[in-house]
Amino acid sequence: MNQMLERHDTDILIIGAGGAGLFAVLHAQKAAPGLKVTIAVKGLLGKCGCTRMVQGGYNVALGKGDSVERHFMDTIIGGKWLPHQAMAWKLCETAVVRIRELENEIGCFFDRMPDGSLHQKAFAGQTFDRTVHKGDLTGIEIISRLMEQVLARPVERMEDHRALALIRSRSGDEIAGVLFVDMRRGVFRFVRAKTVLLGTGGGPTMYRYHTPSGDKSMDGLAMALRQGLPLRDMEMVQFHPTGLLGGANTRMTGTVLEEGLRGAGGHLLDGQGRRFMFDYAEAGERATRDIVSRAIYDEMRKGHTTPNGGVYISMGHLGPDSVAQRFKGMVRRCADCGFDLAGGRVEVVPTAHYLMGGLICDPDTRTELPGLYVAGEDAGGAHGSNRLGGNGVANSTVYGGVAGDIMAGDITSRGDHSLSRLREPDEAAIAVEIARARQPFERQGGNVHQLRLKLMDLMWDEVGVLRTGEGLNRGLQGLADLRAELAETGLPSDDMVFNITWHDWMNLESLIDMSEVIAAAALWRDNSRGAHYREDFPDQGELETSYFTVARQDADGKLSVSREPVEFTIVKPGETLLAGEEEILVAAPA
Amino acid sequence: MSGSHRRDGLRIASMVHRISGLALALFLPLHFYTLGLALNDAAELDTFLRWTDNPLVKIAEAGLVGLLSLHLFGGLRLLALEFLPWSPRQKLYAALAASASVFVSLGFFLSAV
Amino acid sequence: MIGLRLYLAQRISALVMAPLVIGHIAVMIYAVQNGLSAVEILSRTQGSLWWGGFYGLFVAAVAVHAAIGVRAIIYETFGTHVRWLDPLTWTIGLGLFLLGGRAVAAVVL
Amino acid sequence: MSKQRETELYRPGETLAVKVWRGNANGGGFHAYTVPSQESQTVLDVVTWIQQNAEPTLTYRFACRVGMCGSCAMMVNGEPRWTCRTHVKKVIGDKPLEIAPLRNLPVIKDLAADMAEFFDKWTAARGQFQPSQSRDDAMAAISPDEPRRAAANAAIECINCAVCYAACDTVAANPGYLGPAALNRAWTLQSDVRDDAFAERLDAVSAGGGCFNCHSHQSCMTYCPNELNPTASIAGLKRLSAFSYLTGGKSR
Ligand SMILES: Cc1cc2nc3c(=O)[nH]c(=O)nc-3n(C[C@H](O)[C@H](O)[C@H](O)COP(=O)(O)OP(=O)(O)OC[C@H]3O[C@@H](n4cnc5c(N)ncnc54)[C@H](O)[C@@H]3O)c2cc1C
Ligand code: HEM
Ligand code: SF4
Ligand code: F3S
Ligand code: FES
Repeated sequence: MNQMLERHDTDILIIGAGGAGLFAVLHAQKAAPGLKVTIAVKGLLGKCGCTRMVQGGYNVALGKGDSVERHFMDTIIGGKWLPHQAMAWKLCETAVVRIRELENEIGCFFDRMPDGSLHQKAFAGQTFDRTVHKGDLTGIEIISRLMEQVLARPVERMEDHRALALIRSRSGDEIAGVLFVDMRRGVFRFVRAKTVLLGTGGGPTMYRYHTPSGDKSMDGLAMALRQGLPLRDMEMVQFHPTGLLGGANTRMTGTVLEEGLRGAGGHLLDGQGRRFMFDYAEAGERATRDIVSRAIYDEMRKGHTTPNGGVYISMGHLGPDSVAQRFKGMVRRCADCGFDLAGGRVEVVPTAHYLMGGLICDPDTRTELPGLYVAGEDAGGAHGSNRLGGNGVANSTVYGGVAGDIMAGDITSRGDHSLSRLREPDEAAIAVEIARARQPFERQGGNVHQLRLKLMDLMWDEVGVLRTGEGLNRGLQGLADLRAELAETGLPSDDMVFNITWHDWMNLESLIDMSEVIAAAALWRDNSRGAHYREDFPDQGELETSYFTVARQDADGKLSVSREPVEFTIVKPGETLLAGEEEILVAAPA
Repeated sequence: MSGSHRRDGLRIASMVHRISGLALALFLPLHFYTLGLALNDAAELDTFLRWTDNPLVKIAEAGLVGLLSLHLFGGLRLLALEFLPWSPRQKLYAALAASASVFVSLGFFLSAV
Repeated sequence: MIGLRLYLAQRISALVMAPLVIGHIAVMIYAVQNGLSAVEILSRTQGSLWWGGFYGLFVAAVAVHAAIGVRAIIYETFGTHVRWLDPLTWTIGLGLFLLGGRAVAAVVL
Repeated sequence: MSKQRETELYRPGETLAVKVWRGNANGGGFHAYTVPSQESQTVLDVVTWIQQNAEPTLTYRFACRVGMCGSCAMMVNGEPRWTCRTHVKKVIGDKPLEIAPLRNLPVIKDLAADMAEFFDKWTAARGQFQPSQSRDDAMAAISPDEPRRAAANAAIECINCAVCYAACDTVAANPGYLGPAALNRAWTLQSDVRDDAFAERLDAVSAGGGCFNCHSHQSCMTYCPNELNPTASIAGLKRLSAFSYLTGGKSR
């Protein structure tokens, strides 16, 4: 088997080309121009991942009455006191620099006011209008500009390369490199690196309805889990209330219909055309994401559904022309796919959007495993139990940059660690991982796609928007069955060259692994916080004794979950940094 | 690329421009040659011109004038497109160029017969 | 392959030709009404500085314009090696210029 | 196609005849499939159905599913399109639906084209911002109505899907030509007052394969799914370079 393995070396290896990965490349290169930087990505550089799909925008406190403290407090309160406070602080503080970097150095141009100053819009859950944006296509602007910068630099690109496994050094004390498959050629490649960044961007695509891009299947976290590394807050899956529902057989299903539709006065109607949101919240359709998602999910469970099993969003009463003008992009998108958003009703469902949980790291992005770093949606902590709209892309760009600086620094500083040299890998581990990836070729029959549908239904029904202990246990049992079924499922062709169905198989494997972690963590949290709602424990629990869940896999592959207390290092429940706001306003740091 | 793609009006306009330009370029040496005949002997030119009295040749000549004006008006459209502020009415202009050329060559043909 | 200079030369020569072509077509329509004859043509043009200038400029412009135009077509149709392209353009341009010049001389001198 | 024909030919619940190009750099051909037709179905869904249910080794690209990433472009009945945003009823005809890899790019396998040269040209057109300021400076105050900014804004929402690149006959005939997308991006940068590489970029876009090769065919603007107008952007570049040359700015 080893003759099929190519070997390659680099200094800094970055996995993933979203906001986190691309920023890491640019910062690493700038911090240590002499080092070789390699970026590997499952698709094409700049054309996959979720950062590109950012619509709403980018949260950053830019003065004029806003402050880093205020942004921080919004983040903590939005995250229901679960965020890692030092990480949340660094996020808010560094975003101020990062946005200027994006504008002045990378070349993004965000929307302006008529006087030429930046336009910042309101976004749910925030006490200040601080969301910088480029129309409702902010992510395209950010990723296209970052992509161009990376393409123009002497950076090694490994596109259509899927990371399969993190490989430790012989001693097992550090990371030695990463095993990939070159998807185009169907060849395994082991890349040694002094430092490795995990930037594969989470992405809860194991739900029947989900928003993230098709390449995302939580591979990064699955790889980390297999190395015994700790994942936190994994029960925290954010659902967006209005995903498009076009039936089971279209990829359009699950994609986001923007939040502004509800804000502008759109109605949510059940299958009979009845407005139901006021049964659940005084604010009606304008209630927050989590409340609306739960209400819709509840209606759906009661069977008050539309033909495809969701509810309707209806905008027509606002005047089709005015809707078509205000929501041009959304209306066009719906029209392209055969739906009349401006005048008619469009079916919607809550849809899995973002994973707050992730790999545990320090505010410098270092993980427990020397040489391994993590940034973006793969990193846990900054958002706690809920992410503010607009904090996602801020998080990936801020921490991607931090990671680039730190990784370069850790290689060049001759400090106490040994990251300045390449390490020999554990060859046995490489062989095991290759065998694992080749498993499906050893078997016959089965349909990967049908299994994926089963997984998505199971997760939606048992580990979804509203959870119970019983349901979660059923979910765990179902996952075990699915795992067994997957192990029996093979591929009809043993051609490894650009074999999408093989990758579907591996995606499914990652997703089953991570689904189990989500379900197990959800079972451990016996209260309801932020995105996590237990019908059998509807209480949010005492804030002062807030804990977060930590999941780990031991050497035998057994999963265990524990709780750790949240450390209120900056602000405690009941306190605020904003007392006497006017006096203590700290100018945004330069 | 197969058929439907080529049916777009603007794409036809560019094909027409190219073909007319090429046809003109091929015709020119002939045109210059016959005029050059006058250098030796006006009579020779006349023999040629009498040949052109043939109605078929008249039609062909009108076609040639049509090509020239097609290329001219099409060329003017392109020059305007490249050097003047953008106007979204390109298909209209292309159609205008085509119809103007029809008029010109009809005009030529009618005066010739 | 068309660069800046060729592009400019082609567009400028086109601009120069636009009024000339209109003029030429107008004269043709007028002249052809009574049937074309060598005498008729020559009586108009012979010894006329004005017509000499008119057709002289026309020939110069068309030589430049058509040579560059045909060059583009040849390049894009046959993918001809760039090395051949320059001599080819010159040949077409000079050829047209000489032939045209001869014609102008014939009808004007 | 007329609405009437559309309703005649588009019959959800029945089946759809589809031909998909399969092969690799060494060649290939069309294979026929029968796909269930449904109410909500894009061309990408058709391709997906085939891969998931009939031809597991079929290769294609997609990511965002909503017209943001520009990965899913293919030739549909001979025209370049973003398949995730093309409803089947828009392209259905009396002949089988014909799906092939994007034109003007090398094919890797089946429907997946190799986009390397497309992005190489993007870089060669100097399609990246050159900063004149750093993160330590304040952000430039630029009104959206300022004419140069308005010009940049009109052309900026490109998703680098290469649909225009596939539509352009000049790209097909002239392999060195940078193509509409790269030049369109260069134009937005020439219109960006914050950029510091105006002269270098002007050189880059007026050199060998640059903007002067464009014959204003306008297929790029006809097919751009985002309704951008690369033709106008390229014309802008032609004017900029020509003007700069005539006024002694530079030559090449
Ligand atoms: C539809 C949508 C709208 C959103 N809107 C907003 C918003 O308005 N504001 C906001 O702040 N946030 C928003 N978010 C969230 C935001 O997109 C994410 O928080 C953020 O972009 C994550 O960045 P990232 O770099 O961590 O991951 P991504 O951008 O997802 O990048 C992950 C990268 O890793 C690659 N990868 C994955 N697996 C592998 C593997 N095995 N091997 C190699 N490479 C791999 C992927 O291909 C991709 O390139 C939105 C998300 C979605 C889906
Ligand atoms: C008798 C005279 C003419 C001849 C023989 C001629 C020939 C040609 C040829 C061969 C081409 C190349 C076509 C192509 O690349 O597809 C061309 C292009 C062009 N012509 Fe002419 N032409 C003539 C007159 C004119 C006139 C009078 C105008 C304008 C007003 C004009 C405007 C243009 C333009 C703008 C192009 C460039 C199109 C492109 O980018 O390819 N031409 N011409
Ligand atoms: S200009 Fe339009 S067609 Fe061309 S790459 Fe950009 S978005 Fe696609
Ligand atoms: S189609 Fe091609 S020729 Fe120019 S106008 Fe567009 S790039
Ligand atoms: S899949 Fe992203 S544009 Fe179609």
